[in-house]
This record gives sequence, structure tokens and C-alpha cells, in this order.
Amino acid sequence: MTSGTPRLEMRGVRKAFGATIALDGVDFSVAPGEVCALVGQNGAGKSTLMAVLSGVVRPDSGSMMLEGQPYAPREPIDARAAGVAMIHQELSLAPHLTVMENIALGLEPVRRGLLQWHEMRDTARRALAQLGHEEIVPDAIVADLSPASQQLVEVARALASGSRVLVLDEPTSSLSHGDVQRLFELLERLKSQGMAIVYISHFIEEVQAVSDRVVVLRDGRNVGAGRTRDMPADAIVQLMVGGEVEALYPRSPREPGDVLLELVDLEPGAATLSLRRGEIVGIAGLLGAGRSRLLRTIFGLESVRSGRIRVGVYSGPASPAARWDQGVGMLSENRAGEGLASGLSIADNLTMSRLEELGPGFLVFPSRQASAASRWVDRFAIRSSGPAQAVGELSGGNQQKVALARLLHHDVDLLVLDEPTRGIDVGSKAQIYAVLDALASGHAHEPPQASGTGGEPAIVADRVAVGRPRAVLMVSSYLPELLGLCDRVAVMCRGRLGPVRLASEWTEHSLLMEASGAKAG
Amino acid sequence: GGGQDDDRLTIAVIPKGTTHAFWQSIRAGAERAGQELDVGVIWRGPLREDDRASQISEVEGFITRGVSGIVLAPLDEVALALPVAEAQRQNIPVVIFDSGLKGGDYVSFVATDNRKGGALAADHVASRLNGKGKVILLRYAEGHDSTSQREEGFLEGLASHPGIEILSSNQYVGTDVEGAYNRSEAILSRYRDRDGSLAVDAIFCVNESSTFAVMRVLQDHGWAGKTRFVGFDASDSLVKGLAEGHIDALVVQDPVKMGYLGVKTMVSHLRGEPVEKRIDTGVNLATRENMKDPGIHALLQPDLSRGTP
Amino acid sequence: MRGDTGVLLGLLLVALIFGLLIGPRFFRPANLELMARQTVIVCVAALGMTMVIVSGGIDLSVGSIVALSTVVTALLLRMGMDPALAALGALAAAALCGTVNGLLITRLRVVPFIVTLGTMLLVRGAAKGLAEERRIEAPITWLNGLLRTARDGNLGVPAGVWLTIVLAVLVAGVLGYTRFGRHLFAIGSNERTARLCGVRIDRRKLQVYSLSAAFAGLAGVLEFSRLAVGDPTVGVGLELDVIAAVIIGGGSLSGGKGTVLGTVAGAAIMAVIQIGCSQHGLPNWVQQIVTGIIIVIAVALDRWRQAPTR
Amino acid sequence: MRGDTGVLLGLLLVALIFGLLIGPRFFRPANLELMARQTVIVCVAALGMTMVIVSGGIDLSVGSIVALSTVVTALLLRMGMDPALAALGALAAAALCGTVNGLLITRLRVVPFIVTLGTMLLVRGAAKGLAEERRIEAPITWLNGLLRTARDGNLGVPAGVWLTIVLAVLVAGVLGYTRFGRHLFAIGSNERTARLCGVRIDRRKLQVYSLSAAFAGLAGVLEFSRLAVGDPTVGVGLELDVIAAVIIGGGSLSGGKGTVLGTVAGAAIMAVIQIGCSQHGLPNWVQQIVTGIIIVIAVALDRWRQAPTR
Ligand SMILES: Nc1ncnc2c1ncn2[C@@H]1O[C@H](COP(=O)(O)OP(=O)(O)OP(=O)(O)O)[C@@H](O)[C@H]1O
Ligand SMILES: Nc1ncnc2c1ncn2[C@@H]1O[C@H](COP(=O)(O)OP(=O)(O)OP(=O)(O)O)[C@@H](O)[C@H]1O
Ligand SMILES: [Mg+2]
Ligand SMILES: [Mg+2]
Repeated sequence: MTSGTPRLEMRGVRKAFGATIALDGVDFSVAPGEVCALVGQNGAGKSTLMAVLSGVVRPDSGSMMLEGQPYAPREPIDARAAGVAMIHQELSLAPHLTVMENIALGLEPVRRGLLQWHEMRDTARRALAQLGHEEIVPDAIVADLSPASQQLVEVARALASGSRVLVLDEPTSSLSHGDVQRLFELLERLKSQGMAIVYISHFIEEVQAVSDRVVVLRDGRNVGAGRTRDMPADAIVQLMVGGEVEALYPRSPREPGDVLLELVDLEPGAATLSLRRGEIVGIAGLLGAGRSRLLRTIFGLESVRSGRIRVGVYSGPASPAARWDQGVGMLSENRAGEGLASGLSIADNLTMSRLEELGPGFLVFPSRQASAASRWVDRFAIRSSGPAQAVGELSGGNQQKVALARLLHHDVDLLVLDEPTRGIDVGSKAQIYAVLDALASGHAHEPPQASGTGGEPAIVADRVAVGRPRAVLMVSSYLPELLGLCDRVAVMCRGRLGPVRLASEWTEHSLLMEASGAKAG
Repeated sequence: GGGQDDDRLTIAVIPKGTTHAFWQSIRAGAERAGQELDVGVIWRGPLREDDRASQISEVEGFITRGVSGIVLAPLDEVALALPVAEAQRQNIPVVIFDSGLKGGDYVSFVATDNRKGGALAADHVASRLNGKGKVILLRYAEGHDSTSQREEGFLEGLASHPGIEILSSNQYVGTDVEGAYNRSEAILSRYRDRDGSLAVDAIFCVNESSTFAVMRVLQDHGWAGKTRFVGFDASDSLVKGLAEGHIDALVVQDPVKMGYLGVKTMVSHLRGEPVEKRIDTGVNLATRENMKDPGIHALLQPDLSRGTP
Repeated sequence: MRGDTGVLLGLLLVALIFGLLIGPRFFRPANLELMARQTVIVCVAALGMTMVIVSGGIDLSVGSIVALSTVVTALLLRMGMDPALAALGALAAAALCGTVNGLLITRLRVVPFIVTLGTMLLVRGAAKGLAEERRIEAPITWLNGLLRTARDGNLGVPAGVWLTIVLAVLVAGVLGYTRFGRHLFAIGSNERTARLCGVRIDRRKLQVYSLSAAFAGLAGVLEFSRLAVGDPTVGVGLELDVIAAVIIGGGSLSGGKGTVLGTVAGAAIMAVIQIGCSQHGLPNWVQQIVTGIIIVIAVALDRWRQAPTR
Repeated sequence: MRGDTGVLLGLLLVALIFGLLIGPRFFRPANLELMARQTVIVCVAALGMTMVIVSGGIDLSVGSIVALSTVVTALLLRMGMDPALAALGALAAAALCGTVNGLLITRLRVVPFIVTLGTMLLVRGAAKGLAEERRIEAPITWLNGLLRTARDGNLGVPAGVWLTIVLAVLVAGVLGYTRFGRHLFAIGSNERTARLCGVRIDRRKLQVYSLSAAFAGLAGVLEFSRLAVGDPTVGVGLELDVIAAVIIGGGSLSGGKGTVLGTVAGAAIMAVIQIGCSQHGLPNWVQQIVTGIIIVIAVALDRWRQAPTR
């Protein structure tokens, strides 16, 4: 426990974006040597609060104190200069620059007008070593790194700037299990050195493992706070969603039907797999194992090197356009870069793959587009001002729902999902699990979110999936959801897909062992 | 004329461009006539110099505005014929100057005899070279009536001198000084001897901007004065070049007179007096020897004051 | 959402200013028609450019294509071809240039700026070569009346202006209400997303560059209608005017944004300034300064109106 | 990493082709010097443009600034000012234009394309107004010798060429080894990130546009040195040449990429083509076609070489 004045204190912070009130008088504080977790549903206002803290967004009202002094950053540089370091939810790196330049960006060492490359390299090396990742070369170009390494570079930047307050906004969303452990050890160390740390995450286990205190936001307001050890997981979740979440992983009876996807020795991926209607098959693996590449190859976004691939009655490789026609839809892991066109409206994004039935012939009527979209906005409880709102203005979780709804609008038979719940809150996760279960089984069941005070309509799973069962192939780095939701699971390791086994034959431990290549059988 | 707001005549004078000294002299002449005859003169070049479409827009604008008459130096003998015919239909008379126009929808044509200008240059070159030598003709730009007549006049004039070899006559140097400098430098460099001197006996340029650009090239390479260089039109720098011997001769028109007569003819026509269909404003050859003669001097350094002389 | 309110206000403002300066005769029908007539060439080319810019591309070759189109029309007419066929021939030649643009962009994966910079020179050279470096005279036909004021019929508005209006409505429809149009927005907004969603990007790009060039070809036919000669040197720098019209009208060079109404208003603003300055008797250089300032102000107003409150 | 190998190979190739066509005299020192001299003006302006393009911007006003700079130099010389001071005055006027660009871009948040399109017109108008729409004659001074071949001293290379080389080295140093330079790359690569990391974006942009304009001003002084007059109509369309030089040299219009060596080679390629075609006696239109094709091929080769293997 800490004593004295908090290092950072925010009082009555309000911020509205047009009609959306993102923050409605939020209080928040964090003390030196404390890890304070900030949790809440998608769109609760967590990122906005931190944007206010780091000078990216100016609040409409409210005050901030940093070590007892009034603090009002006008630009991000003011926050950095005051010792507030931030790891943003969306990757923010300059892809053309080297690792060390990204780490030093804004605070480059200069002597007599010239950059001190050696100093820069040393700083970068030290920060990366602190993370246990000496293998990332300071001179490498960031664009050439894998997403996981890029995330690590961002963490290193926050460490290297010598800050007093460190904010991590979902830092683990693309980190591997081992890296998460290392990050936690590091946070412990920084804490003992007196750093004040704000930790934002949708993973309650992480919050419980790392934080001293939890602050819960809902709809831009404080709805609860307390010492972590006094707050069991259900209590946190209950505060977040304003009600109870039952049966996180629902499971209706599923009856496997005809084979929808068959892979034989497909390269890249060395994949042999067959997927039937009415099945959910999961793929586990460490970051960079090649799971995304396998999915992209199946979907025609990358070329098949060898092997056989068959979708329904169609064999052989095909373009993404042809895959959609064959009843296959894909959800990308890279939401901002590939999954969604952030400048376009929800309606445009949702209907992009299938404009055919929105008007006669080659015509598309915007009104039909909007009404088709608003159906999904309602069913998925997407927090927005309507189907005409630009996707870029939604919170991360709501964006993910738009991306997933596209597949349902297209009414595909085979869903290829890459990290479908990345950055999504518990409540929404439960909803998405319910949808996937309903899709696979072809049966409706009770909406998972019962009596809610949050006022948000639940995804109405029974109306999402009527009729025939579908097949789902999903990649996830979150093992509980693979084990909870899938019928069968395979592990990918170093670019090779292992055998597919029943989910009940796996445990988290055995999955991890196999994924790291240390399996014993 | 069209719907005028007051009784004073308003005459629009539309040159091909505005920056050449030649057009400045035209302007001075036109405005002098305006003062003398008490008519309003509006001077407006095309927005993009040497752009036919832009000049057509100007003519159309003045037709719609309803000026009393238009005095025009057409950038193209065909393209400007349609708007001029349109002006005629709207009862706005047009006087053409400097360059010709197809068809006869105009009141009068006030210009130099350009072919004769080219021939004057050819005769001068032939006599200076004693009928023997290598000559380059640098053309101006594609599709310009007045300059292509000068080019043809020059080539016709030299055709009667079998001893004169024409090294190059198909290169256009373009309408801007900068481009003309680059292109002529590249063309001339081809005829550079091992010792750096120029293996060309005479060069002819057909307008002021290209003459100026080529003079600069000759000066920069130390070729000036060593090659017979004949240009067209006058400006301060060209006259200086003539005096220093960097230019051998200049074919000079009388732009002040052209501008003056253009407006005067229009006013006469508007006042119901008969006017001639073709008015020649004369062309002369200025050399170092005759440049001090009062007649030639007035052409080389015209009096640009706007008032009555 | 609507990116074109700003530019419409700007147009109104500019027209009012000149109306005050010049007096009511600025708004006489003959003058309005003059503005319409002087806008159409930029306008028609800008309709095609709007589609290109919406898809995140750019086409610098339109000025040269306009020149080529005037040359081809003149050559075909001189060969004694029917005027309608000659115009079609010019459109076909222009569309071919656009197809070359599209093929280079999609096959060689070179950015549109460079490809069309290259074809800008190439097509200009081809036009000059075809015309043997001079302008081509052609017999006067009804083509030359396209932009002439019809004293009877047509409600006193030249046929070319009607044609432009019809085309503008068509293009607006295509952008807003067809799969092709929505795909252009998708590609311009995020090409990778469009690909993921099964949009056939290469095909769409090929189509949009061909279409844009065909519009430039039509602009060339209209230009020929005014010039009455095939002029290989016409339209130098026209591409900048055309692009400016689209951008003033709310289009974004990074793609995904642009409206036909905005583009037309953008082109109209420039025509109003030109005619206003000319009729007020301002010298060219004043006109250039005024145009420059107004372009910046129009777009600034628009951005400021849309700026997020922060 | 290196985006300029392709363009260097391209330069070599083009030079070889013309060497074969024209014979060894194409490579005589006098001819090489001619090429160097004809490259410098585009080159100097392109050095500034490289920085702008690296930062993800664009500057269409350079052509007009060159014109303004020749006019200012001539006017100051005519007032009897010392040539060095006159040149400085021109640089200052040019830098001022750049500062206006920068202020408009950062304060009004209008995209650089529009702002500089506006100032392109504005500055051109101002140059014409200053010069009263005519060419300003000025006394001949040592300024006019800057691009003259020195027969003695200077190793036979004009002072202006030396100046350009020194500046190129300087700019390369600035881009690679100073905070300013790396910030430009960061801004061009990801402006949001640069802002989040505390790069003062507005200040950097102001600096880069002023600097780019100052380079254009210097190009104007060199232009004046050749023309010996202040010509407000000079440099129309120059901006496209300058941008093309940067892009051929490996720069990217979406920012974050560009090298000085590449830019210089890009400018040289265009000069070689121009001079080669002229000296081979090819008509202008063939030259334009060749330039167009080579621009596309040079960039295509480069992209193809760098393409990821998939
Ligand atoms: N720039 C913006 N313009 C309009 N609305 C915005 C903007 N940024 C955020 N919002 C809105 O503010 C609300 C809070 O968003 P915020 O990103 O803070 O949520 P979050 O708690 O971080 O959610 P997540 O867990 O999904 O990241 C959301 O409703 C979002 O749509
Ligand atoms: N941009 C890149 N440049 C170079 N190598 C890359 C890049 N992206 C991925 N890789 C490599 O390609 C291989 C497969 O990566 P892929 O993204 O498919 O893995 P993954 O298991 O899906 O990981 P993730 O969970 O991050 O998506 C890995 O070896 C990875 O390091
Ligand atoms: Mg967030
Ligand atoms: Mg992946």
C-alpha cells in the first residue's frame, strides 16, 4: 500500500465528441509504487481518459494534478516532458524508421546539432534488454518486424523515456504468453522503483495478477473502485457490465454435417485438416507461428505454394472475391490496417462484401444499405450514433463487432476468424461466443446477458443464426476461449500445423507445451 | 456596339501575351490612341500566355460584357475565327493585328509583312556570308501564323543561295525564355568544335524571347560575336547586344504604330469612316551600323509614354 | 458527412462579391451562360477525376488527353468522317490512353502519380507526333456548335452545357448508387479492406482510369468544338485546374472522399473568379492572386466547419 | 533500405543508350558539364522538395517562387544593390512565401496540395504584379557568371554546379544526421505517432516549407543567372519536373521515403534524356514520349526490385 499524495490525480474530467459523451465527470488517481487497473466495457471511456492524461485530447472540463502541481498538457510533448509515458491501444510506430529511432522519437540525443547514434543505440538496447528481448536489433526497420516485436518496441519506448507515470492501454493484445509474464515481472520492478502505473486490459486474470487497485468505468462514469485483492473476478465483471454474465462459453448440441473445408498438406502451414458444418475448430500457437498466414492462404490473400485445398465443392486456390462467392468469410486480425475502412460508415463497412441484394441489378440503394446495417447494429449492440457514423469514431471493441457482423450480413457458411475477440470486453466476448455457438449449432438459445442495468441490448443470438449450421475456423491466442468454445483444436508451431484433437483432450498446459515445441508426445 | 453603360467607346485590346517588350510597345501605342481619340482601352492578355483556349475565353468574356470593339492579336488563325465570327454576329467589330486570321469577319488587319521580315534576314545573312556557310534556323513554336511566316520567308530567301547549307531547321525552341535557353543550348552544343568554338556561321531566331535566350547562350559560351546572329524584334537587352556586337542584326517591326493603328482603325470604323482592309506597319533591318539613325533608333527604343507624343 | 456544403457556400460568396463589384449585369442570363460555357471543359474532365480521386488515385494525364482528343477529332473530320463518328473515335483514343494508365498502375504496381506523369508526357508527345507538330485544321461541322448559344430551342443553353449536366447527374448516381461507385469509395478508403471484402481491385482501377480518360476525351471534343482545330499544345496544366476543382469540392487526395456536386461547384468557383476579374477589368496577375486566395479560403472554411471539436 | 539503387542503374542505362546512339562525343567533358549545368536548377529546387516529400507533404508553388525570385533579384539589381545582397533579398522573399505555405498548412489545417496550389497562383500573380507584367532587365554582374563555364580555376566546372554539390551533401547530412531530418521522416512515416511522441509537428512543417521555398529561391537566382532578366513567366510547370525528380529518385508521395542521391540522379536522368534527344536531332515530341516511358520504367524497375517475394 502507498501513502502520501497520489502522483497523479484527475477530478471531474468531462469530454464529449459531438453527441457522444465519452467521459462524464471521471475521477481517477494513482500513487507512486502502485499499479492501478482501469477496466470497463468497450467504449466505457478508458482510452479517452488516458488521451486526456497524455495531452492528445483536451478535456471539456475537469482538473488534473501531477505530484500536487496543476497539470494541463496542451500537446503530447508536454505530457512526455512531465514524465507521463504512454503505450497506446493502437500501434503507434513510424514504420520507415529503425527500432532505435522509434524508441528515441521526440527525445533524440543531440550534440552540436548532430544526432548521437551510439547513445541512441545504447538506450534502445538497454530498454529492449529490460524486456528480455535482446534479439530485436536496434538498427532494424520497424516495418520488417512482426506485430509482436512492434508491440515490444512500443513498450521499450515508454521505458526509455524515464517516466514517472506509465500508462499501458491493452499492451498484451498481441504479446505471447512468455512476453506477458516478462512484462509483469518488469512492472513489479518498476513499481518497486516508485513508478505509478496505469494498466488497461480486458483480461480480468491479468488485472488480478498485476494490479493493486481496480477502477471501473461504465458509460464514462466511475462505477466502482477498490483494492484488487478485495474484488473477485465476478464482482469486477458485474460492475463493468452492470449485471451478471452467465455461461461465458455456451454450448448447444452441435451435429457435424458435410465437410466444408479440406486441407491436405497445404503449404505454407503444412496443414492437413477437415472442417465440417456444425463444428468450431480452433488453432492455437505462439505469436509468429504462422497461423495468420495459414488463414490468409486459405482465403486467397496469399498464394498457395503446394498442397490441396477444397472449399465445399470447389477445389484449388481462389481469390478473396471467389471465396466470398463460395460462402467463406474472413475476419482479419489487423482491424485498423485491413479489417475496416475507418473513413467509411458502419453501413458501408458492413455491406462491402455483399452489395448485390441492396438494389436491382448493379444498383445499390443507400437506404437499404442503412437498414441492413442498422439491423446488425441493433443485434450486436454496437454503440454508435447510427449506421452512418464513421467506423473510425467507434471504440475498438465496437469496431470489431462491425467487422464480425460483415460475415453475418454476407450469410457465409464458413467463418475464418483471426483473433476474433482481440480487444473486446468480457460482456461483448460472451455475446460473440453466443453468436458463434448459435452459428455452429444452428440452434437458438437464450441471450447470454440477462437482467442488465447497463441498458444495452444484448446480441440476440437466436435471430442471428436461423436455419442451417455453419462451420467456424478460428485462430486465437487466448487459450480459455479455444478450450471453452471449440469442438476440436490444433496447435501451430514454427509454421507447421499439428494434429487436430478434441478440445477435451487438451489443457491450457498441454497447449502451451505443444505450441512452444516442447511437447512430449 | 453592344449594351454600353455610357456613351464613351470601350475598346478591348487582347495581345498574345504581356511580358515581351513587343507587347509593351503595342500597349503604349494602343493607349496613346485611346487618349488621343478619347476612348476607353482595356488591355488584357490571355491568362495563360500562348494558350489558344485561354484567349478564346477572353474574347468570349468581352463579347458577353459588350464592349464597343475588340482589337485582337490572334494566337491561332483558325481557332480564333469562331469567336470573332460570334462577335460579328453580336455586332461587335473586330480589328486583327500582328497575326492573321482565316476568314474575313474582321474590319481590318494591321500587321507587319512577316514573310518579308524573314526574307530581309535571309538576304542579310547571305550577303554577310558571301553566299557560303552553315546556317541554323531555330523555330519558335508549333502553329503560330506570324512566326511560321518569318521562318518560311527566311528559308525561301536562302533557297536561292546554293552555297549555304542549312544544318538544322526542324527544332522548335518554345515560347518561354527558359525552355528556349535549354533547348538552344543543347542544339548548339552539337555543333561545338574540339576547341570549344561553334562550327556554325549564322543563326536566325524568329521572335524576341528566343532571340534573347539564344543571345544568352552565345554569351555564356563565349560564342557571341563570333557567329552571325540575326534576331527578330527589339528589347533593351537585345539593343545592348546589338551595340556590343553580340547580335549581328535585328529585324524590327513597329509595334507602337501597330497598337496605335489598331485602336485608331477600330475607332474610325465605329465612327462610320471607311478603313482599309490591310494595313502594313512596315519592317526594317537594324544593324550596328544603322542603329543610330533616327528612324531605326525609334524602332529599337520606342517612346513608351502613354500620352500624345 | 456532406463534404460539399462548404464549397457551395464559397461559390455563393464569390458570386456575391463579384455581383456587388460589377453590378446586376453580372447575373444577366448571358453572363451566367458564359460562365456555364467556360466551366464545362474543366467540369467534364473533373467528373472523371472525381471518380479517380475517390478511389485514392490521381490522373495527371488529362490535359494531354484533351489535346490528343482534339487532334484525333480534327484528323478524323479531315478524313471526311461523320462528326459523331469522329467524336466517338476521339473518345475511344482517349479511353485507350486511360486503359494504358490502368494497366501500368495495376500490372507494374507503380503509383498513379508517376504512371500518369509518364503518360502525360507520352500522350502529349503522341498528340504532337500525330499532328506533325502543328495544329490540324478541320471543316466546320455541328460539333463546333456544341458550346455555341442556341438562340432557339434548348432553352437558350448550349447543347454542351446540357450534356455536362446530364453527365454530372449520371456520375453522381454511379458514385452513390452503384456497386462500382461504392467499390471506388471502399478502395480509396482502405485498399486492403476492399481486397479482403472481395472487391476486384485491379479490375475496378482499370475501369476507373479508362472512364476518367474517356471523360477527358469528351472534354477534348468540347475543346475542339471551341477551337475548331486539333491543337496538340492545348490543355497544358489543365490537370491542375481539374484536380483543384475536385479538391475544392471536398475530395481528398488520400481517397475515399469526393462528391459530384462539390466538384461542379469547385469548377464553377474558378470560372466565376475568372470571368468576374475579367469583367471588372482586373489585370491577370490580380486575378491569379484572387484565385489563389479563394482556393485556400474555400477549402479552409470547409475543413474548419468539419473540424472535430477539440 | 536504399531506395536509390534503381534510379542510379536507370541513369546509367539511359546514358549508355544515348552514348551508343550519339557516339563518344556524348561523354566529352564539355557535354557532361552541359548536363550538369542544365540539371542544377531542377536539382536545387528538388533538394528542398525532397525534404518536403519525406515529411509527407508536397509543394506545388516552387515554379512560381522561382519566377518571383528572378524578378526580385532583377529589381534589386536595378536599384543598384550589390549582387550578393540582391540574391539574399530574393532568397528572403522566397523563404517568406514558404513560411506563408507553412502557416496556412499548420494553422488552417488545409492539405499541402491545396495550400501550395493556391500559393502557386498567388505567388505567380505577385511576381507578375511586381514586374508589371513584363520582363525586368538588369545590369550584368558576376551573378550571371554562376553557371558560366570557368575556363580557368574551379576545375573547369561552373560555380553554380559546385554550389549545388555542396548543398546536396548538406541536405543529405541534415536528413540523415540531425533531429530535424529524422523528425521529417517520422512525420512522413506516421504523423500521429510523431505527434504522440512529442515531435512539434507544426514547427517542423513551418521549417520545412520555408526551407524548401528558400531552395526554390536559390534555383530562381540560378535561373536569373542564366537569363539575366527577371521573368515572371519563367518556371511554369517546373514543379512537376521537380516532383518527378524526387519520385524517380525513390521518394514516396505518402511520405517517409526519399534520398538526396536518388533525387539528384532523378534530375540527371531527365536532363540526359533532354540533351540526348536534342543532340540526336529527335523532334520534341519524340523526346516527350521517351521521357514519359523512361519515367515509368525507372520507377517500375525500382518497385519491382524492392517487391517482397510473394
Ligand atoms: N475521436 C472520436 N470521435 C467521436 N467519438 C469518439 C472519439 N474517440 C472516442 N469516441 C467515443 O468515445 C467513447 C469512449 O471511447 P474509448 O475509446 O475511450 O473507449 P475504451 O474504453 O477505450 O474502449 P475499448 O475497450 O473498446 O478500447 C466511445 O463511445 C467512442 O465511440
Ligand atoms: N511484416 C513481416 N515481415 C517479416 N516477417 C513477418 C512479418 N509478419 C510476419 N512475419 C513472419 O511470418 C511468420 C508467420 O507470421 P503470422 O503473422 O502468420 O503468425 P501468427 O501465428 O499468426 O502470429 P500472430 O498471432 O501475430 O498473427 C512468422 O515467422 C513471422 O515472424
Ligand atoms: Mg480503448
Ligand atoms: Mg496472427
